[in-house]
Amino acid sequence: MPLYHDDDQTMLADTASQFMAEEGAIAKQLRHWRDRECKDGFGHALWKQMAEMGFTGILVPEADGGLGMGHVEAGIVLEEIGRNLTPSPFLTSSVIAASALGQASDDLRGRYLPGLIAGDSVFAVAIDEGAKHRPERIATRAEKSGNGFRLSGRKDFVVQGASADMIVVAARTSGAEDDADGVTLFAVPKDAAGLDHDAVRLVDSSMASHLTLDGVELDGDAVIGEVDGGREVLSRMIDAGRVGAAAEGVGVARGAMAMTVDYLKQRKQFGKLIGEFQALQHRAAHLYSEVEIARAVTIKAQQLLDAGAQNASLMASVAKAKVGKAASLAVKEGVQMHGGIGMTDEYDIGLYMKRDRALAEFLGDAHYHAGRVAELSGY
Amino acid sequence: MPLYHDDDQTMLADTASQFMAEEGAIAKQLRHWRDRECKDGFGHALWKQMAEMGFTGILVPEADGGLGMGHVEAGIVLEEIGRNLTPSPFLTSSVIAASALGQASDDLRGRYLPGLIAGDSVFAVAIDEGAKHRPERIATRAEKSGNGFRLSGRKDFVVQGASADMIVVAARTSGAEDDADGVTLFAVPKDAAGLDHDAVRLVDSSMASHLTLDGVELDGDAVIGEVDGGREVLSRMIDAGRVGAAAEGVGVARGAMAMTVDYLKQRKQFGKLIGEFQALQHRAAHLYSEVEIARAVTIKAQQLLDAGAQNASLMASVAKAKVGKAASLAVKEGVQMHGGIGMTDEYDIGLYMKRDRALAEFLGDAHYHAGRVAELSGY
Amino acid sequence: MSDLESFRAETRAWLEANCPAEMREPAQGEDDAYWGGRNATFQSEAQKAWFEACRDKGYTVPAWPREYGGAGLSPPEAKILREEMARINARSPLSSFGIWMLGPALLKFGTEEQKRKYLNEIARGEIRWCQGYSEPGSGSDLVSLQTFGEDKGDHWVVNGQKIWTSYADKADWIFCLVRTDKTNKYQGITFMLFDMASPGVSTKPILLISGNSPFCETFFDDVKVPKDQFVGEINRGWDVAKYLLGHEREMISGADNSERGAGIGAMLKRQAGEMDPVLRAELAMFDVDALAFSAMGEKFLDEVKVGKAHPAQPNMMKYAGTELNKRRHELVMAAGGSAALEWDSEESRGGSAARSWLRTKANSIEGGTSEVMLNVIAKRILELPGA
Amino acid sequence: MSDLESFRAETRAWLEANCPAEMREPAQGEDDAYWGGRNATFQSEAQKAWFEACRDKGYTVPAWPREYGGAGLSPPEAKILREEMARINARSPLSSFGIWMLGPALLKFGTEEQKRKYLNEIARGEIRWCQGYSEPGSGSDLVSLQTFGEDKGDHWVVNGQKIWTSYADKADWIFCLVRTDKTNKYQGITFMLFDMASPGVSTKPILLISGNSPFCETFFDDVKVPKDQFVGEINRGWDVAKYLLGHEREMISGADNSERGAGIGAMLKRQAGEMDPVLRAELAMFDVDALAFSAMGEKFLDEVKVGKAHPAQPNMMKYAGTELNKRRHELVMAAGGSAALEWDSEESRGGSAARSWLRTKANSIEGGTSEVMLNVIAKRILELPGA
Repeated sequence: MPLYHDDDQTMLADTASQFMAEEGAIAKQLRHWRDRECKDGFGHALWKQMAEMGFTGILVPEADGGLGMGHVEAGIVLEEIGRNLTPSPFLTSSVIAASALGQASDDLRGRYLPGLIAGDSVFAVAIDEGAKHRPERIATRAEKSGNGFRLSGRKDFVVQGASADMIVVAARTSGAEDDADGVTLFAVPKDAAGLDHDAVRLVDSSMASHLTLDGVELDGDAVIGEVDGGREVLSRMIDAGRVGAAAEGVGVARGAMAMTVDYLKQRKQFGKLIGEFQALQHRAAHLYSEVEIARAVTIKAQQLLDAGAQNASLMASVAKAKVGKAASLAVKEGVQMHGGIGMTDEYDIGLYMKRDRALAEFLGDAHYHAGRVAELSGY
Repeated sequence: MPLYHDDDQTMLADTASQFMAEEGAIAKQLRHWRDRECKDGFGHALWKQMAEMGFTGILVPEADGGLGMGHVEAGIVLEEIGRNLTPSPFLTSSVIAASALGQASDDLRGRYLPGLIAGDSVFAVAIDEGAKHRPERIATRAEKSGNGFRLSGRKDFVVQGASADMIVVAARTSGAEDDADGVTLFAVPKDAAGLDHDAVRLVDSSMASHLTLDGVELDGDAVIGEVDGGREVLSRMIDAGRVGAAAEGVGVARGAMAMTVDYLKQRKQFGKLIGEFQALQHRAAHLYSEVEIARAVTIKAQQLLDAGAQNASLMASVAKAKVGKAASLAVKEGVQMHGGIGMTDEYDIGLYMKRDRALAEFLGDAHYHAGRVAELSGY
Repeated sequence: MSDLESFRAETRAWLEANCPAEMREPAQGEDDAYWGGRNATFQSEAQKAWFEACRDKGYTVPAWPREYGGAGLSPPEAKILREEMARINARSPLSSFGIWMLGPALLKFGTEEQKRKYLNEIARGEIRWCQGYSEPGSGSDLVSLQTFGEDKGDHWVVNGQKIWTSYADKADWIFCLVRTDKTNKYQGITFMLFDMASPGVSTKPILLISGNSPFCETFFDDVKVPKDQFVGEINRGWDVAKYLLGHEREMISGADNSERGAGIGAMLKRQAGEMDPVLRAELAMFDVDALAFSAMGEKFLDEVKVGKAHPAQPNMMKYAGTELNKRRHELVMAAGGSAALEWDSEESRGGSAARSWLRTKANSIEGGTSEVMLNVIAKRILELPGA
Repeated sequence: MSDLESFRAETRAWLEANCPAEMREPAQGEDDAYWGGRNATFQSEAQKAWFEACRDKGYTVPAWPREYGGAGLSPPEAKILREEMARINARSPLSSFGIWMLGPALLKFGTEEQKRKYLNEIARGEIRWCQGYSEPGSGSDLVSLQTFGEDKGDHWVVNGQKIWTSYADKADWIFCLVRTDKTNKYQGITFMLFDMASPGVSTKPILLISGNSPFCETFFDDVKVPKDQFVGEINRGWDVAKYLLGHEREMISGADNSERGAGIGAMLKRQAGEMDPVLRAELAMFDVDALAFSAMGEKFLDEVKVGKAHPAQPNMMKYAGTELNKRRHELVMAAGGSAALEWDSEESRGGSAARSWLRTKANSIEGGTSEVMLNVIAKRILELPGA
């Protein structure tokens, strides 16, 4: 498959680009909800609009009422989300949770997917335990209890957890903390007794929860995939999330870069447009190169994921790491090249820096993923 | 103590600078011996001249006939050596081996120091076993044999080993390969039976040996320091060598930078001096900043070493690592900014790149020392 | 006992007697500082007592002459006072742009009358000053400033806008660069002084990406400034400004050296427990740079003391120090993970990690951008052509 | 069977019959290539047989028209031939700057007569060409070249010096940029062709920091060049040169993509055994960049095929690819430690690691420096002002 968008994908990109630039614009969404200290961190109306566009069910099989598209297409939407810093439940609900639900029973799919597709439901995922992403280790326990399970533990960085109608929780049904086996995924409804959210606002104005599961009782049919055999579903879900976050990061990087290059063409100092200064030109050109490369490997990872290729997981880490570095460079250069006004809340460039930081941390930062690339490569 | 050279040190620096620029110049020494494929890789006549200048015994106590100066002064000479890429036995003989001999018995001192001070003797040190510097591990064994010891093992990267009259060898008298204790230092004379050099030319035209010790018999009085307790002497000797190599590296960096800045002021392209291009100006200014910082921490490490301070060893690693990075940047920017002619053997800038590489590797590269800084800092 | 030894003994005794215990605790933030001025209030009795003791002794500005409100200390005496204050962790009795910036300018360029009036007011904490340099259109290119003072015989009428005026909303007076000749770029600027209560002056605080800030936008709308309220000569204010900029840059490059020079790997390991090996490697590389820069800071200050430092070296220190500090906070964020992302939770102390990280991004902009610093190094130290 | 399918079958059969087993082994170095020319000698019978078979079939230049010595293959056919040759690892039968550079220029700018003569000679490996572009004074600023051809009616007299002329000491003819009008910078250069055996031509090999090299300095001392030996128009040689430079940059940026795109951590770990953790981290970061660049290379080639790539994108590929390759070899040296420093020992295969490392330093200089690439990206892709 060639590493560029085919005609259908280009059409989708145009649609998504126009939609996000209009409906998902910074002033209309991010600043709007932020300045109102919205407890969700996003707007439900926009989510509903995204459903009308078909975006919400983009990865859901047609048999389940979705569009049955792939990660390339999801990535197209995410890149536009990133470019406009549009807060929405798309990444967690339509990419990550949807990926897990794709492996779920007919019953669970029937219970949750229609709400997702309609833009009525929001899902979250609870993976991390602690401040750094270490999915190899899961301590949250799910003990057999009657026909079902009883979950106890603590999860962190549950993005949009308190707004979610259902949370996909990774818990341990057997084995020790860092065993590969013995992990099981659960679909935990928001009203489950014993579920407690400590919701905090993050630097990018999004909301995330410290989630406490205090003996949360679930039926056996809340299990996604196999009991004790959830590692593979979990890995696939996480890979989907990483590649999705990478795509959004590419959008953040490109958005920040575009703003900055525009500024270089407008701002005058010392009687010249600052874009005439060669030192800035070279830095901008280097940045362009890094962002292009990050975008290429992200599309590559999307294609591999869609093809179910063996090296998809490796390439997901490469993409997450590369985008992490490139987008971080883009926002740092962006603020620096904007100078003083780049430091003000009034200008948008700082919002890119904030979003990049949160996104970089989500599902593993560049350090984590570079280390993972080394491990998967055998060194 | 202020972190700049006092009047005496400034005078020494002037003397050393003039001497090396005249007698140690690239055309006169490095290229001269290189183009003749000299088996020593340096000129004995220069070594004799350095003795006349008093340099050879700079670290040797006055009681032993030396100048009784410190690492700051040795560093002054080394910086000029580095700047002129002057091949000489100064670092291995007058800094590293002299540091070990400073801890040796009267007998050993009397046997070896006069020859060093007179510029008649050359010493080498045999520490590494394998291609990377890992002095924590020493496998070469010294077994009790009559009144003395019998040494067997293999050493690598023994700089000027085949030219040396005596080699300081670190061997294990007890314990396992990576035990801290059980190490003993020996002064091994060149004519010892069972000593075999496989001498190879390195990228910088210096010579180094793969040294085989095949049952080398030594008297008990060849021991430097205590039997089984050589780790401390070894560490001190290595620290002296690292700080010395850092000082030489600062000279290499400053020499390469000066050549490059000069070139920026002479070479025209596109109708301008290339030094007028802001992108190159900023890179040169950044380089200047890095080299200055590397120089500052090197002088700091010298002072700490002279003061016998507790953090001298940590700072030796900081200096070696920082100089490693700064000098590598200096030679890379040097070759790149020279463009095509920088790639030719005819121009000297490439010689700086070669020397930097060999020096960077000697007694641990920036990766090794950064890791050591982390370990010594407790993480 | 030498004079200096006895001065040290006296100083120690005076501090013992006059510096309240509370004033020997580390300050918790900028709010703990006393800034003086017409509307000043003290945070505590101790703060008031300490300020007043210092004011009366001339210790708010120990090295200034007595006639201007100082204690007239010689450089070695001033150093002893600093050392003795540091020994007991005594806080600074008075924070003031008057002391740090206007004062040095007046001492060099002011008339005797100006010195007597303004320096005494500053030393006694009676008037709080702010600085009006930057404008929206003139950041790095400060000399392109547009705020204009029209000559009306005995006064100017000033119109324009300043930005990044720290504490403009709290200051009593402003020292301000105003264009008074549109035909001469460098020799057409006057260093004016005027009351912030003058009609036509208004201020608006600037919200930064890191949150609230002391910075303001300051607007001048037909502000009348009497023709005798300037420093140096009319149209020669750029000389004063340049002098002060050098002063400021030196302050910034010297400041915080202790914090900036320290390694962070060990601290972050203690906080984070385990650590990704790649992050550990980056921290190790950072610590190498930080410890090396700390030696550089020491060397620089040693050299400054004896006049050995290159006059443009503060630019290099500012460049390297601020870039290092930005990297430091990137790594603190990385080690802190999702916990460091929190923006207003109690556990994160109101987003302290994230806000500090964002705030450091201004380090390489304020007081001369990194790009300007590199230009200056290229030109004045490396003497590159056309730089 | 479609035409292309049957072409593939035929080709496969032809290769089976004509490509000797020895010619299916990987080449060990540049010496294994056959470069043709007046003084050419074959390394082996197999090399001779393979070359002659290809020459006779037109397969030294399969896509060139038959009348110029090619096989006249259509683009899909040429692709099939490439694929089938790759499948059996068949070596290239003829290495030649005539094929890679002069040929494309003649095909675009040459007269019919020139095409018939020169292209056939190239295709048949009869004449070996070299390129005379760079001069000591004109590197990145190629158009400032000084080699001058004085108009003597029916011929020019050429004086000057070229540098970086690869294999000038082995070439029969040179294609060469010569100034023919000193008053017009861009429109005063002629793209000349002449015999290296002409009186007044001399060459001197250049020793690089990595050792021997194919590069030469080439001197012209009153060299007579007939006035009909040029390509394009007189004084319009810059158009031809620009066309070829674009061609070259694309070749360089596309070349070696497979090697450049691969990770190296695992390989170096196998060679080095244990590894410093900080080095491991740097390798991991490198591998991320290398694998990502490999995807970029794939994307670029895919886009080139369908005309979707930005015309200036080869500059970005060249910049990123060469900088990456330099970093790769820095890391190979670091992992290799003191063993990699060896310069001429047998164990080090004649200093292979060190020499390769040094050689890569030219990657970001030859074929357009990284600085020029960044200028072009800034100007043509980002459309920054005054770039």
